[in-house]
Amino acid sequence: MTASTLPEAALGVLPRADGSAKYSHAGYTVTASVNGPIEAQRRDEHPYEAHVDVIVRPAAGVGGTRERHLESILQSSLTQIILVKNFPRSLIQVVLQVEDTPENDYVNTKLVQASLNFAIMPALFQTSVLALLSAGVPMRATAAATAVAVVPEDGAKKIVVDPSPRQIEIAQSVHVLAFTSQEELLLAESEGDFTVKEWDDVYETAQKICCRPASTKEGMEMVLDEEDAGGPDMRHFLRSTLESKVTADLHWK
Amino acid sequence: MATERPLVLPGDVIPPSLIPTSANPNKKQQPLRLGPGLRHIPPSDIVPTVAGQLITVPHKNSMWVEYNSSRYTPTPSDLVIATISRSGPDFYYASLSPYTANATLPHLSFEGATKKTRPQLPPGSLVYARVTLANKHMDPEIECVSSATGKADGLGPLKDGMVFDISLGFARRLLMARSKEEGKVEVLELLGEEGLAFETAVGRNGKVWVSGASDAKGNEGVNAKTVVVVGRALQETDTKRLGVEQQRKLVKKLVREMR
Amino acid sequence: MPREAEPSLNEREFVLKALQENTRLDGRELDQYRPLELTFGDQYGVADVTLGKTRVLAKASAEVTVPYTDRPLDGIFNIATELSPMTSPAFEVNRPTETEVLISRLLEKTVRRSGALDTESLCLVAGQKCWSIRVDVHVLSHDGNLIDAACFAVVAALRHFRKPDTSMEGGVLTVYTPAEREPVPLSWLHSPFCITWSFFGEEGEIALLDATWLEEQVRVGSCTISLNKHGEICQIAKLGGTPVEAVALLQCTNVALSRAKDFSAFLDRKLAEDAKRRDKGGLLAELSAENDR
Amino acid sequence: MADRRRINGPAGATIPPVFDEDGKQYEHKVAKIRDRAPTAIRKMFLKTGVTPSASGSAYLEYESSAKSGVSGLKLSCTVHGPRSLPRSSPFSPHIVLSTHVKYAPFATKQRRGYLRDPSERDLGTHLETALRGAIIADRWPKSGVDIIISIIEGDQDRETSKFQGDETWDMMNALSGCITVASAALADAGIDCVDTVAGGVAALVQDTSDDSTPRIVLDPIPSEHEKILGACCVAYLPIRDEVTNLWFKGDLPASDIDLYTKLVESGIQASRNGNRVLVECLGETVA
Amino acid sequence: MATTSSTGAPAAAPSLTFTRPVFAKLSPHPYLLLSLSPDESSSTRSRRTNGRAPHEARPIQINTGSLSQAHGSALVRTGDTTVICGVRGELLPVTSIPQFRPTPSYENADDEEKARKELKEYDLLVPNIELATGCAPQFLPGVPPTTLAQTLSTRVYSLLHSSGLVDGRDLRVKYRPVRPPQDTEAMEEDGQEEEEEEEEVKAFWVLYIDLLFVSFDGNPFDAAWAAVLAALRDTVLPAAKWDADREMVICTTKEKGKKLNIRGHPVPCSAAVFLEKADQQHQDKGRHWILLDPDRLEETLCGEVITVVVDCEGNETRVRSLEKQGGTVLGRELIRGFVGVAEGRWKEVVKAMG
Repeated sequence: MTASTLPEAALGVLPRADGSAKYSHAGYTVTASVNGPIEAQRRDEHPYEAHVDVIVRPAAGVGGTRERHLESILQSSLTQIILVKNFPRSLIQVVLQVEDTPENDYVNTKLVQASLNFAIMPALFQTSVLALLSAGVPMRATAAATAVAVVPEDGAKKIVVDPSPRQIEIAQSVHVLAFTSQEELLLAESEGDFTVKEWDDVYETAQKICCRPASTKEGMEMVLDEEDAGGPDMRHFLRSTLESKVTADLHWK
Repeated sequence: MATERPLVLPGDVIPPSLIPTSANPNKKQQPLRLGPGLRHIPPSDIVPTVAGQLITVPHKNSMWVEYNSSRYTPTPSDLVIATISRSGPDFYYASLSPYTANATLPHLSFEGATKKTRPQLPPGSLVYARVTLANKHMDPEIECVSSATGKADGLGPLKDGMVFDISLGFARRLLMARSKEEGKVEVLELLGEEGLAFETAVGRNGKVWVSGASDAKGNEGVNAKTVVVVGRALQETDTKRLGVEQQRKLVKKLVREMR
Repeated sequence: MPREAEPSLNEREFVLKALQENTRLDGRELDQYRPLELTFGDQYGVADVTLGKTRVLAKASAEVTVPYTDRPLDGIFNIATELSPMTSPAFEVNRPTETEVLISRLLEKTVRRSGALDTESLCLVAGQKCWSIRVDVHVLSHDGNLIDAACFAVVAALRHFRKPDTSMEGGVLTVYTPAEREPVPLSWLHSPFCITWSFFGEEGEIALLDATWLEEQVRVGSCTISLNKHGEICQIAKLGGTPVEAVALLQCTNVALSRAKDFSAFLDRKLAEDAKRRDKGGLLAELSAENDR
Repeated sequence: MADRRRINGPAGATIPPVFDEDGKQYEHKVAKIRDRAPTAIRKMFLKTGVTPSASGSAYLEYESSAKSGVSGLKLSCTVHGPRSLPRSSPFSPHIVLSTHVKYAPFATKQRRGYLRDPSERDLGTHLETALRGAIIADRWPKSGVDIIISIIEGDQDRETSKFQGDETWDMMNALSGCITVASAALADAGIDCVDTVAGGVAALVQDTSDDSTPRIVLDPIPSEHEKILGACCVAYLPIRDEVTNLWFKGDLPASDIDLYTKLVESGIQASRNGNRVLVECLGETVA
Repeated sequence: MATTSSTGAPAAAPSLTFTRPVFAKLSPHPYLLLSLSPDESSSTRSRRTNGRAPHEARPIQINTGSLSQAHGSALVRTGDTTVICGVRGELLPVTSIPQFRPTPSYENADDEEKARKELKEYDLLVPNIELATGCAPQFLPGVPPTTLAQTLSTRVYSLLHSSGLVDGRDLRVKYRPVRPPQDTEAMEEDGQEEEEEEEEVKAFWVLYIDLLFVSFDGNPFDAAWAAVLAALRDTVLPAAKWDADREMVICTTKEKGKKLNIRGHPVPCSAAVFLEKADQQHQDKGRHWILLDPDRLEETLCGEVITVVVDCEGNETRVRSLEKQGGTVLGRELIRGFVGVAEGRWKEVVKAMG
């Protein structure tokens, strides 16, 4: 299937969870539920702050070591933006259910795979942030992530945003970066073979996507024009998604 | 309108222009009061912690973020509907929201309660109570009698009837002094006008208790249907985010179905 | 994990009282289902089913593997039901609850043992290679009647699913990637559905369909009937609870049949719509694949 | 079903390499004959404090004999505790020992899984009895101590034990090593013992080289002998002259009645040697 | 919420009366903070509680080949972190690979690339890390692998594949069907030379890479990977050939085994960020220290961690992996700088590897 170029999201899709979000972009579809602050089990009860519990569930097959790794990465990142100190001894639980992943038509998918799939990180990351916002969990800032690949193209090297599985296969290096809305680098994961210079360029691209300065209406159209060039504008996307949610919630105001 | 109540996301920078500086100098400077959804970072930053609309009331010199959520965090003097989960030597342990620590309710904090006369509440009973103590380091405490007056003021065990879950935002609207004007909720009035006899109690923890009017004959039959209609009216108004006009339509429809 | 919240006495009493007046909290008739919705994913074999506030996602997948030694001529077919904390914080990962065990057992009986999927057609090289078909059931939101929803999702996912095409030349098996050959559907024999009745009252005299979570917490017994549109019954499960009149149960079965017919008609329609949608989509995918090369 | 908490590798079973020499092996087995005197035991290297964060720890290594392919036993032991027992567990007037012996996956010829197999559990139980007799248990009521041993390299030959079949002989050597190293670790942890317990192995072997008359040897290496008739592993407290654990296996010719006692005595002798090394090592650390 | 000042200064006062270990146990954060920020008056330089300077790593020792049962092995010791790695090859006949394809769908890719895909597709590399050896009080046996153990295994696995350390062609066991009887000689070759078109792959070596921590004092990944790298470089697989008659792979000790050719020297370098304020929720973070090669205590006190894997063999430093998470201190500049630190570490480790 062809991957959508623009991210789509819906909030509050799970009526019985405190907060929830469904997010799909670049062929990935993820649904997240957030419950909390709720009572923590004794074993992960922390006297001074809330324990953030992240669970990643693959669409097919049972989760394995790879999911545990993704979870630990997300957990350490989300703990940074959630105001955990506000809810001592409690638990904030984020469950991420992968629904759809882009298929690589050139390989038959194996069910159990230990190898890390970087490209899915942004989807997981965005979905959890959206779900947290929809649950109204107090946060220090919002954040957004993106995946970038350096792909060799007739001699030269090309930076590709939201690479397809096929592109990742031939890429020299794959990178995932996440920034807070205060433009701090929150997460950086890279693998492959690259130089500091290349990483710099990647950084630039990612930063442009994650924290483009809040743009006015006409500015926004301009953004849309250069979509293919710079990739989507995550910050604006986040804001507009929340805008609709909040105005709907407060329709009576 | 957006200019008055701008959308804020966690960590956004609030332009100083929006931060009220005490309106009239002749009245002595009162401190800036921050409501929910905001935090103060020394020295002078005020930062939103949730996504919502930033409300500022210059003459009260206060500001907060208006938002809707579904997980209740207890705050003193909130009215809540609690479910008794068990009884200890001196306390009842009551749940305010699922999966959270129980609140404690002293056996004697009921109107005119003594060791002998105190109400015996089996697990699963409902009480209408007020939050007396709530801070993040301790489990909340609630009471069913005003410690000041010693009167119940409508607090206490809730007999019969049914509880319906609603969003915290909607509960707040229902509890507003002028819920019709400020909160834009008319359902209850409308249902009353339709001649339905019922009583309600709204808990800030996203619960509303509805019971058929306890008329002398206690004609149960009528009540059950009535209660269901009231409950559905409330829930649909909440979830479908109905405006006053739609509420009117809804009520008409439901009442028709009922009769 | 925090325990599941029990409904208050008031709720228990009221639900019952209302039912005695043929009134349900959401105003439904006793034998009326909540609105059933079904959407297919971009990939083959992903079915998203909602039943009121209950939501279940089923995903089918295929893998070439080695057949069980005792069944060299059969493929492998599994249904995995694992309730995550997403369903409710009361569920813990890797800690099967009674609900979970119950669902997986009923799905097993209904879909697998009733031979809905022709497992012999999954055999590739006798005793050496076969397809292993797996359906993962994910409960996203739990507001009662998980079984009926889950069963419908599983059947929908399997009928929508396509597995890679294969060929045998000179004892050499080739599994083609989607780029090489269009995947092929499973050989499907019949579509069973679960219809679950819940019973209330001292003698369980009140029976209703598609109970909500609250109703399930209050009911005195339940009975799940699995059958296809031809009225062939795969299994009936009434696991304890208050005894129910045999005659009443017969009545339940009759109603169940008409529901099963509705379900199967609904599913057929949805599959047809999706097929139409894909006809173009498939072509596009092909083209884009060309570009990638 | 595959362990979802580990990386499992290919679905199809993998086969350990098969060598074309196998099978012919038996003939020139006699070539690698025991070059030590029957009463001599291999050199041992013992060191305490290899795991600083543990309450006590020790590392034991047997000198690998001249022949290539024969590896010396390598053991690492950590002791955690004494610490208070979890609330759930019942009251105990004395210290509760929990011993845990695990072969590393690469320790033996056949790759070991990560889950403990029966033989490893046996070793654990033997070790526990051996130590229980040495520890002054009632000095630590309501408390427990964990003794964990990783067998980094088993005392085993690449080719053999397919022929002798039985792995018990190797296990006996492993056990005696476990006892000695654990004893050192306990001392390092400062857990009071009545005496330093050490393990020793003696076996009754039969070799064509010495006109196949059965003879008793200390600290045997199975691969150096054609036939092992019987063997025993003793845990022995030299000062008190007590045996805390005795493990005997095999069948002895009925002809000689006190052969059994001889065997056990030589086992004790082996353990004395082990003990000498132990005390030496501890002496160094104390000094 | 504890204000930042109250966590820092007052707790420092009683430190004079406590012994160091007691102080460390009671309030580790102030303990480390105090030692890192000596008062200006004294001339003492900023030191960690383990006596190291912030950018000082522990010396690393590497011994290889000490295990005789494994085909390759290494023991790595950095400070009080000790890990043993054993590599063992087992054979996987293609017949027992269900999804095996003689001519995979990616013919266009060159043979090397093909081999690389085989490694992944057929799971020929199987690394696992065992922490539950009592190597530290929190790692007792009898429990399933902790999240840490699983994460480490995954990281090793990913780096093994992404760095292309192992040449997949080394793991193939090939066989050339014999047509005329006279070139039986060809059978003897273990299929390393070029005329591969007639040859067919009959089996693969699967490398089980098992890591066992003997002692744990922080920074497990650097030690673990160093062990993997050293062990693989030490690995010699027995000479193996396909026996057509017995339909199986036969190894021999007569011919000398095949040494794996390991590509490059990717070496990881990890650090943790220690914040002056225990409460990280404020924007202004106050001072921070980047602690290279953190020990157990430091790891418990630091949220943000970074690992950079570099290979400086070529004229230009190549970064093979970069992982940074759990904080917002390390921005673009600091990370750039840290790559420089990693280069320094690379020299030390490669030297130790000899």
